[in-house]
Amino acid sequence: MSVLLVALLLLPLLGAAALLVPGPLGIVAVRFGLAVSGVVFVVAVAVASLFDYSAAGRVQGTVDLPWIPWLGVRFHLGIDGISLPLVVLTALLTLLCLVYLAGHRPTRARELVFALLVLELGMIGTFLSLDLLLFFVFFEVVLIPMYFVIAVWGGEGRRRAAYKFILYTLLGSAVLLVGLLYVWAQTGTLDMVRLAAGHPMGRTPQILAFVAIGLGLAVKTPMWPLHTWLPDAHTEAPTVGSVLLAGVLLKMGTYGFARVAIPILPEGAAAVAPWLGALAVVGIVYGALACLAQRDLKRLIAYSSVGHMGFVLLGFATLTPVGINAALYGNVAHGLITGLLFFLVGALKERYGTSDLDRLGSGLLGRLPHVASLLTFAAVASLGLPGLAGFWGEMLALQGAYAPAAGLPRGLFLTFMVIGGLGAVLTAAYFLVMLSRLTHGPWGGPGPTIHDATPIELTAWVPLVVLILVFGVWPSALLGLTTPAVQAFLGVP
Amino acid sequence: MHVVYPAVVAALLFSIGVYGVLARRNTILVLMSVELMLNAVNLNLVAFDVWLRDMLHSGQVLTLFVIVIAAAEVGIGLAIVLAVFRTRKAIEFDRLRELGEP
Amino acid sequence: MIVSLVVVLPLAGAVLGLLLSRRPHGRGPAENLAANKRAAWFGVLPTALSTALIGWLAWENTPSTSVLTVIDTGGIAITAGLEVAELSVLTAMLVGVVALAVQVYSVGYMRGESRYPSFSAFISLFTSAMLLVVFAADLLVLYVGWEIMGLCSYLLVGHWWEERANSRAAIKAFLVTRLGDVGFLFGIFVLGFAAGSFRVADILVADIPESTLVLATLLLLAGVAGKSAQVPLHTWLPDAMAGPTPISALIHAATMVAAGIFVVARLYVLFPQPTLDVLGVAAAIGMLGAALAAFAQTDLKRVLAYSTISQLAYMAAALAGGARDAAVFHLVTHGAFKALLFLCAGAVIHHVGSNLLGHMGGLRRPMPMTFWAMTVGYAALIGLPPASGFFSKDAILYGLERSSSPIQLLLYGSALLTVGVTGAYATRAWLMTFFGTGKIQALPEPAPGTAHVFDGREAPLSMLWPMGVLAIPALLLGFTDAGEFHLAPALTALVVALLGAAFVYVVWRGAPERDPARLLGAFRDPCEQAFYVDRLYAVVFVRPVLALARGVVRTDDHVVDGAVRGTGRAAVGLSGLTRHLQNGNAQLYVTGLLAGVLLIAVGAVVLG
Amino acid sequence: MIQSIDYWAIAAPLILALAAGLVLLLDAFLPARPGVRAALGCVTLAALVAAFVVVVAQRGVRETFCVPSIGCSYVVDATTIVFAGLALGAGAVVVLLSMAQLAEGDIPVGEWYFLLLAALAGAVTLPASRDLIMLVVALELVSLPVVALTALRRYDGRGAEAALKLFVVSVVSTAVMLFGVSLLYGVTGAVHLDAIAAALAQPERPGAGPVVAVGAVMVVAGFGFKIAAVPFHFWAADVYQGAPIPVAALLSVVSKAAGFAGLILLLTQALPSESATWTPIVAVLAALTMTVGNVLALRQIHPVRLLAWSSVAQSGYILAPVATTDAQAATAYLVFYAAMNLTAFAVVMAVPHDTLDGYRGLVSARPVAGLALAFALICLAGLPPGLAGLFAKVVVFREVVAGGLGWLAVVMAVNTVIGLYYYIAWTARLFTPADATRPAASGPAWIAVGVATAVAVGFSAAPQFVLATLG
Repeated sequence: MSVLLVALLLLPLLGAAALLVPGPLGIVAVRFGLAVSGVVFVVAVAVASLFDYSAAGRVQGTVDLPWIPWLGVRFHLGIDGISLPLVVLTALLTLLCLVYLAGHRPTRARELVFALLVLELGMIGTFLSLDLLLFFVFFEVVLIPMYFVIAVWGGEGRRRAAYKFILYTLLGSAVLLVGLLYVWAQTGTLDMVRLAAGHPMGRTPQILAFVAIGLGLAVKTPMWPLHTWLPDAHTEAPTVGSVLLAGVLLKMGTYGFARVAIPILPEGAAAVAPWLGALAVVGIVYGALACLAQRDLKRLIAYSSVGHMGFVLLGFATLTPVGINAALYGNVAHGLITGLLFFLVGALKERYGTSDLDRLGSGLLGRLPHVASLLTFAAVASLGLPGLAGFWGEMLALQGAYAPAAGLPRGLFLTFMVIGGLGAVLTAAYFLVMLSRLTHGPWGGPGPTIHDATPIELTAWVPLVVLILVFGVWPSALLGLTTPAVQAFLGVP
Repeated sequence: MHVVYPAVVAALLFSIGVYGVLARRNTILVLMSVELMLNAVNLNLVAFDVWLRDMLHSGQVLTLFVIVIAAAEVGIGLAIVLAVFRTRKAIEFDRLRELGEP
Repeated sequence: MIVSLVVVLPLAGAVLGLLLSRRPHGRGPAENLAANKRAAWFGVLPTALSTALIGWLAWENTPSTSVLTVIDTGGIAITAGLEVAELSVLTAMLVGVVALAVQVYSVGYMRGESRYPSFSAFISLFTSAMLLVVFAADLLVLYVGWEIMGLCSYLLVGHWWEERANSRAAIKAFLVTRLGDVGFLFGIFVLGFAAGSFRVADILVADIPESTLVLATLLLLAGVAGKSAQVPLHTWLPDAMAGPTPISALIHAATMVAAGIFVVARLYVLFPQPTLDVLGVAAAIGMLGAALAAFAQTDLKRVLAYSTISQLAYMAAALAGGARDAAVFHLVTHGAFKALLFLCAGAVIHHVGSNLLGHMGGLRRPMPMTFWAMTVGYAALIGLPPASGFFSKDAILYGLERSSSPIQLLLYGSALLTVGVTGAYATRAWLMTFFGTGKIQALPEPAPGTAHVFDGREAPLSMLWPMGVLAIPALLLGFTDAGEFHLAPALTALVVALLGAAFVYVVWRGAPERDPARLLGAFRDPCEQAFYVDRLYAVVFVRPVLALARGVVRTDDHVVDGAVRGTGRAAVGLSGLTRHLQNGNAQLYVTGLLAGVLLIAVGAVVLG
Repeated sequence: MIQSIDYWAIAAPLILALAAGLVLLLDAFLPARPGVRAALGCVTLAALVAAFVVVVAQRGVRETFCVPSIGCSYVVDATTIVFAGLALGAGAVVVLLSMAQLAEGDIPVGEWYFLLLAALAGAVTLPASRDLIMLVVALELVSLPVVALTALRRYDGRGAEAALKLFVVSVVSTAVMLFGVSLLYGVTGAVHLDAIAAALAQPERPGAGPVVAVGAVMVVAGFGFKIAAVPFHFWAADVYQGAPIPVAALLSVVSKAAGFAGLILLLTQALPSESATWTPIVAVLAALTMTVGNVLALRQIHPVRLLAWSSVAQSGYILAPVATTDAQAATAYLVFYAAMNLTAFAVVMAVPHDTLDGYRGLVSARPVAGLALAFALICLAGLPPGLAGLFAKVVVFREVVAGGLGWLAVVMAVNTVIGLYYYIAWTARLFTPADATRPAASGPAWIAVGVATAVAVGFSAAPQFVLATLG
């Protein structure tokens, strides 16, 4: 198992390195990338199959090699119930992105595939690492490739958006580094597993560390006041960039809460939870309202991510097994649904050259029946319809908020629950308004020959649809994985 | 004689040197005031050496080195002033602004 | 085992209808026809099978529960299971019959429509969701079915989405019910955490303190009000008439709107008196207001929609008064005859090509079958003796007369008044449709939003059969529950109803071509606008939210984003400032240097 | 009493000094043909390599020029080896760069290599000196030749102006430093660093506190000028732009390393008892240096000027851990910084342009130079593909956070973001597609680029070897 984990990291690295070598690979870059990400996905599935589901709480397949003794950094990898779904999600989304690319001749394909493979390396590394600094290194590996994906292949205002993205996220990760090193200065060890087991830090250092680490992760999640980089980054990013940015990069922030912040700093988490909950709930309503008045489709979906991540953070703020399960479930569900949404919107943008709602016209169901019906399916899944993946994340988060952990103010969390519920209604409102403005309405008969979804696009999208349905109908697929791990670090029987 | 007298004289000499560096426009005069500062240091060192009755006389040893350093600096300083004069036909110290911030 | 088959069959039909009906892909007329035929089979067959199975369950009549899995969410577990009880089988039978009737009816109604496959698939999906609600053993599984029904109503009301109004009506329907559902979800949480499990059986038996019960049931009422279009959240139902008539018949007459009443009946033991009073007051107001509104409507379908609101309020009043069985009995009979009325209305609209009563008249002769079916429906609605409505209304009035609830007088009084007004609006609609002079003139090709015109003949056979099938229970259902038939309340109700009907007949007889609604005089317009409740909601809720949304976008751009951009500009500004110190004058550099040394020396001495 | 001299200990500076003399003589007697220029370069390089081998071969602590009761003036220990190795390595790259520079013919070859070797000899002796006199002399030995080097190009107005500025500021700060030394000597009566520390440890001298404080500050000012810390940073941009690029590289790496070595020796060995006074001052200086360096670098268009302000900012990062009295982190960062900065200077030398836009599309036109520069800039910014930069920053952050200077860590975080802006702005230009014609660079510059990049990539791939040598 541990060999497979190392393979998960080595393959993208070797793939990217091979692309760097000037040579014939440039022409078949996309196919080469497809092959590499395919193999990585197969390895991820192999890891999932070899995973011992009965002991999902325990870290499995650990690799523990000394890397920089002077700094005390160890190359410590491992996978458990929390990180397994995210690793498989990352491998899947990267594969689907490259499948999508195979259908579209991107310019400078070699550099784009190089960036995607390095992105995949960074993402999978973040989910696998069990050493604080190794987590930080992989957390930052993602920055440069995503910057170039936005800055080179993006829309008109791409340069400004790319700058804002990389500077904002770097500030976040710099503060995160300060937090991590503060934990290290207090405890003397960088090993997450040992830190999560015993809590040697006092209460106020824990609060300080949680605030620093929380801020760093909140920028990436994004939490409400620190979210302004997301809409710009999404509006300008190319389809593939948006899918990975929304599908996985946001998950690294929330995964940080589940892996680093809450298990290692429980008292800090308990002290800061009400504030985290408040900001999360504001994020839900704020995101929903911002979407209601949005003119651009990609910005709308970016703000919807702010809303959904609000629910995930609310789940974390409750500090109960139900809440954190909800957060992790919402994480994976949001990755699938928003990934599909951005694929569809990207397809629309490539066909019509714009993602502005007014210029896209109406009656899409008549013009592009397949794309429009998939868009309706994704929108409905995103507004949290039961029977689809989005519902369980939100419902369990509200249920967690109804009965938060012992030390937390019950009345406050009840108001969070009510506001979150209203936020869900607003979410339904803006998605339906978007659907009615875009897919419904007159469409004036068969227009110029804009081709509907091509087979390649469908092969990229159908797996996501199937997974959304599977996780909607059969939630214990994921909950069975995360519950033991969450109960393990929350110490709740 | 108490050590404070030479120390005060050295400090005064040093201040005059500093004034010279800041106020004079001609580079050569700036160099001369720097020499003044270095000599103030020598005075200070020798005074402390005598006052401490240092067996190693490190004060005086350092004074010798300072004198050598001062000589070297004057040599290079004047050479550079010559180079500046040859290219710019003027050696006003505060006129040389070509390399300022754009 | 059979019960899970009952639920899964329509779902399978829906999935197959959506995916496989259009093989090979193409939009030409030939492919459309083949696709419609295949979709019809995928729609009708599973529903028929499912109804048959329900029939067998009813005949077998043994309560049983079958649990699929228990989902452990870290907190309170959710049991995905189904439970067969006497009440649920009765309601399921209603759902099955009406759904089958509607599926057959819409084959004819939607002939030649290119999007029929998705239409019939969504109806099957709706049927399976409703059956899931009926047979759910766990409140959260019930909630899942509850929400999927809301989605299906959105998809089906917005079937003719070319017309912006239909799309807006669909959104309104979904959002108002969704608002109610949020309250419903919170109610489930309160109950679940108080009883320690979400299973209905455990909750019914758990001892929960009175105060939490009141809170939980009030929250549940929000969901019920939303789904069953009770007073505060009833505004979406009349607009939902924008959908095709079969949909109105199935969803907005018999099944979905009845789900709310079904849930109250199912958890009736949990409802303490204060909640029932609230329900009673809302029902009383709703009953009378909707009836008056129905009297003033010009559109036939909106008349029936308001009539549904009034009849549902009737059942709610029965529940508030403690007569649970009467309410359930009326639920079933109402489902039957209201679905019948809607199907007949569909046929009439099909015939005339417009929904407005003004365009109808003298249809007695061209459409005899529809005329007799609609007459039976109206008879049941008013409560004339042979029809089932007479018996179920009598049971409710008897229950209300003897109910021990503190607001008994209000309930009984408004019930009697409503019977009178129901008689009035039913007769008015009946007379204006079938009697008086015929007004058939060649109408232009109808806007896509209205039904298609037939050339004067009676509705096709595939539409008449379901009407016939539904007419039978509308007539005979009353006799099945022969039980306690009480002469006194029945007679009073009959007299009041006939009084209302006769009054309208007299007014109509005077001037057949003028609308009897002029009877209301000054009250006509408020009644037609349903007392301006819609406009009130728009002003109080919709417009402020949209304004807030625009405000949020502006602040997000200027304040939050401005702060971020501001830091960037501040950094560049700072660099502009420090630039002046770097103007190339070496003397300035040395001054800076010595000043720095002086500053640090003073700092060191002061600090040290 | 005759002092015994341990020739093995002073072997490295001795080789450099002799080589300097040899080069001067060779230049005098050999005819001025192009072949001779290359030969002199090779001789210098050979001397550097020999000195490097000697330095690396030295194990354990070797002391010489010792006074029996007080202490030794010249001590070679682990940090000295690292600093000397760093200076010699950087010197080798500078020699390669200067071979390309000298090819232009307007610089006298012999004098150039002589001054270069003299400066390197000073840079190697300074980390080993343990008394104030040797410290001062070594510092002057590093500063004056560099001033001369800056002015060596004939008929170059900008070079002369830069040299003059550098000279005046250097001489003034030396004067200030000497005055500080005299005060310290006056108060403690000793010149050896450990003797001074012992003298300052006994608190019996009344009223000596302020004098020691002022003396210490003035001595720190001397080193502050060398590392271009805030109040002493004004000269940096002008001199880097005016001087020839190899000299700018020399200034930004070798003289900075020497400045830090002196500062660390002074603060950690001579004034440990006064740490209560100088730690906050050094912390504030570090914060100011980074901020000013980064902020001013934001608006630069000229590549060398941008690298100048970036090196000022980087010295701010290096200064920060010195404020926590543990200098190993500073040394580690310095080593990484040297490799990254030299790569950047090497590429700027190989592909000279006056504006950043000149570098547009360098990756497509000259892949090796483009990727090397991009890698160096990303390392300087401290982002993952440049692991060397990242771990350097992590080491410094760790020291600052462990030392309890939370506010300084936050200031550093903000500064890394500001810094990232102009690094990424330049890197982005490298990757934008544009096909401007490229002036061809001469051979040695490419070798310099190759060597520097290899060292930087080596540090990124395996940072633990560097950190392990620090012990």
